[in-house]
Amino acid sequence: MERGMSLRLVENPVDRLARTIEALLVIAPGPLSVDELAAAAEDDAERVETALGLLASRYREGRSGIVLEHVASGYAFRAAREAAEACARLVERPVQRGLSQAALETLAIVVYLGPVSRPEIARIRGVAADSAVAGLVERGLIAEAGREQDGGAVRYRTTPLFERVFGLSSLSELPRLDDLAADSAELRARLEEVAGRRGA
Amino acid sequence: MERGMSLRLVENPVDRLARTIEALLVIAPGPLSVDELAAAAEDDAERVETALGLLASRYREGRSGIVLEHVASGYAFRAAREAAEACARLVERPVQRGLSQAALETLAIVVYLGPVSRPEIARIRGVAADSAVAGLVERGLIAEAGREQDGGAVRYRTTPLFERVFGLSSLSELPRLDDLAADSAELRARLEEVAGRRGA
Amino acid sequence: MTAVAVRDLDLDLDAFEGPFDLLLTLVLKDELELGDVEVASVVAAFVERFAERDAADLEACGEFLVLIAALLELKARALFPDEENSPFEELDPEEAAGELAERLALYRRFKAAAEWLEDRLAAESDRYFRLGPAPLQPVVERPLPPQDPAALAAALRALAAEPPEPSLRHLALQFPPVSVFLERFRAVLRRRPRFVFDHEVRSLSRVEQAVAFLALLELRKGGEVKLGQAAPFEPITVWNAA
Repeated sequence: MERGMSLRLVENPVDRLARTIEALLVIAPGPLSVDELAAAAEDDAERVETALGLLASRYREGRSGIVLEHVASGYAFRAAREAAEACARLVERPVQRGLSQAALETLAIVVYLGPVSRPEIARIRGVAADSAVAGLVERGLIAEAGREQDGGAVRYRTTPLFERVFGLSSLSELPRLDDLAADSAELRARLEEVAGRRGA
Repeated sequence: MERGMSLRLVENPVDRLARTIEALLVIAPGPLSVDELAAAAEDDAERVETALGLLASRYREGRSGIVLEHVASGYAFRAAREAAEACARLVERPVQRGLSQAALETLAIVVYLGPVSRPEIARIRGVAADSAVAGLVERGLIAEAGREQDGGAVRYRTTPLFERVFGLSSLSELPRLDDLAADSAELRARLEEVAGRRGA
Repeated sequence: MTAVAVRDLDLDLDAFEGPFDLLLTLVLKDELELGDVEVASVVAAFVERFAERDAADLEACGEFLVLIAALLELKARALFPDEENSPFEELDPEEAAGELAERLALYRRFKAAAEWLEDRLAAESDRYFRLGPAPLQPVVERPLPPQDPAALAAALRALAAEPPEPSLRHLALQFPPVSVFLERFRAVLRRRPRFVFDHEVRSLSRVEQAVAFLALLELRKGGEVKLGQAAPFEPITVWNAA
C-alpha cells in the first residue's frame, strides 16, 4: 500500500501528458494534429506521439466505448462501432443522409481537382452544378476557397469534415484518378474495336 | 489466469452498457439525461444509473483527462481541471489575421450597399451567403436591421464594432468608389449586372 | 441493337429516369430543361448497352448519334443563346472524336471516383463522431485585430470587375448553322401548309439531319410549327402553326 502510494506520487510524466491529450481531444470540435496537441500541451511532438500510442491501446474497439482515431490528418475521439445503433437512435447523420449521385460526382471532382469552380464542374459533368454544390456547402463537406480571379467564379475545396465523414486519414488515401477508369486512348480504342467488330 | 480469461468471456453486462454510454456521451452535442441515455441504449434507467456510477469513478479528476460531469440537464464529458491551461491554449488560438474571401466580400456588400438581405448578397456574389453572413453576425461585425418589407427577408447592416475594427469613426470615412458608380443605387445595379453576366 | 432498342434505352439521370424515347418527347414538348440533362450519361448508357450485344446494326449507332448530336447542339444553344457571336472553333472530325473520347474518359473517371466515395461512405456508416463544439464548453471569442478598410473597397471592386470570357473549348464540335434550316423550313411552309420532316432531310448527311432536327425543335419552341408523329421513330409531320 505504502509502495503503491509512492508509485502514484512519482507518476510517469507520459501519463500526465496522456491525460492532457485526453482532455484536449474531448473538447476539440474536430481532429487535432500532433503539432496542435504539442503546442497546446507545451510538450514536444515525439512525446505526444508516445502518449497517443498509449491512448490508442486504451481507447480501442472492444475495450472502450470511446475510440481514438487517426483521421483527417489528426486525431479525434469517436464512438465505438459496437455502439453504432445506440448512436443512430441518439443523433441523425445529416451530413451523409441522401447524398445524391449528382452530389457524389460533384464531390469527387472537388476532391481531385479542388480548388475548382462551378463552371469547371459543370463542364466535366455536362450539367449545371449549382444545386449539388449548394447542398455540399450546406452539409459542410466543401467550402469556398477564393475566386478564380477578380470577378471570376468562386472556387471550392473539401473541408476537414469531408475527410472525417469519409474516414480518410488524409487525402493521400484516395485512389489515384488514373487507376479508376480506362483512359481516353483505351476508351477510344475500345469504341473503335467494337465498331470494327460490328461492321465486319 | 484461467479464471481471468473466463471472467472476460462472460462479460458483465453493465460493462457493455457502460461502453455504450461512453460512446453516446462522446458524440453528444449537449448533456444527456438518464432517460435519454436509457432510450438510446435501449436499456432501463436503473441500469443506466449503475453504469454511470461505474463511469463516474473511472472518469474523475486526477485519474483521467476526461471527467464525467453531472449538470442540471444531465451528464456530459468535460476536460479535467489539471488540463485547463492546455485547453485554454487550444481554444484561444492566436487571433485570426483576417477574414476569409467570402466574409470580406459579404462585409463589403453590407458596408457599401447596406442594409441588404441575404438573397441580395447571394445575387451579387453569385453564391449563397448564408454561412458568411452567420459568421459575420457571430463576430459582431454585422447585425439585423429589420426586414425588406412585411414578411420579407431580414436585412443586415454593420455595427459599431465593425467601425472600431476597421478604424473608422463613421461610415463616411470608407474609401470612395466614385469611379465605379455615382451612388449606392447605381453601384448595386452595376454589381447585379456584372453578377448576371458572370453566371456560373 | 435496332432503332427500337435505341428508343428503349433505359436512362437513370438526375433530371430524368426512363426510356430515351420519353426523354426526347419531353424535350420536344418543352417539359424538360435540357440544361439539366447529362448528355454524357446518355452516351455512357448507350455505349454500355452497345457493348453488351453480340450482334448489332450500325443503323442503331447512326440513329443514336443523330439524336445525341441534336441534343448537344440544342443544349449548347440554350447555354449560349447568342449563336452568331459564339466563337465555336473549327475542329476536324478526327480532333473532335479525340476530344469527345477524352471528355467521356474524364467523366467516367469521376463517375468511378463517386462510386468509390459512395462505397467508402457505406463502409463508414457505423462510425459516429460529434459534430460541432463539445458540451460544457465556454463560447470562445474570436477577436479580430485592426483591419484595413481598403480591403473592403478592393473586394467590391473585384466584384464589379468584368467577368472573364467563358471558355467554349468544351463546345468545340462544329455544326452547320441552324439558321439555314430555320429559313429552309419557313420557306417550305410558305409554299405548303405541311411537310414530312423525314422526306425533307432524307438526302442530307447525319450531321445535317441532326441540325435540321434541332431547327425543328426551335420552330416548335417558338410556336411557329406544330409537330405530329404516329409513334416514336415514325415520320414526323410538320404543320404551319400560324
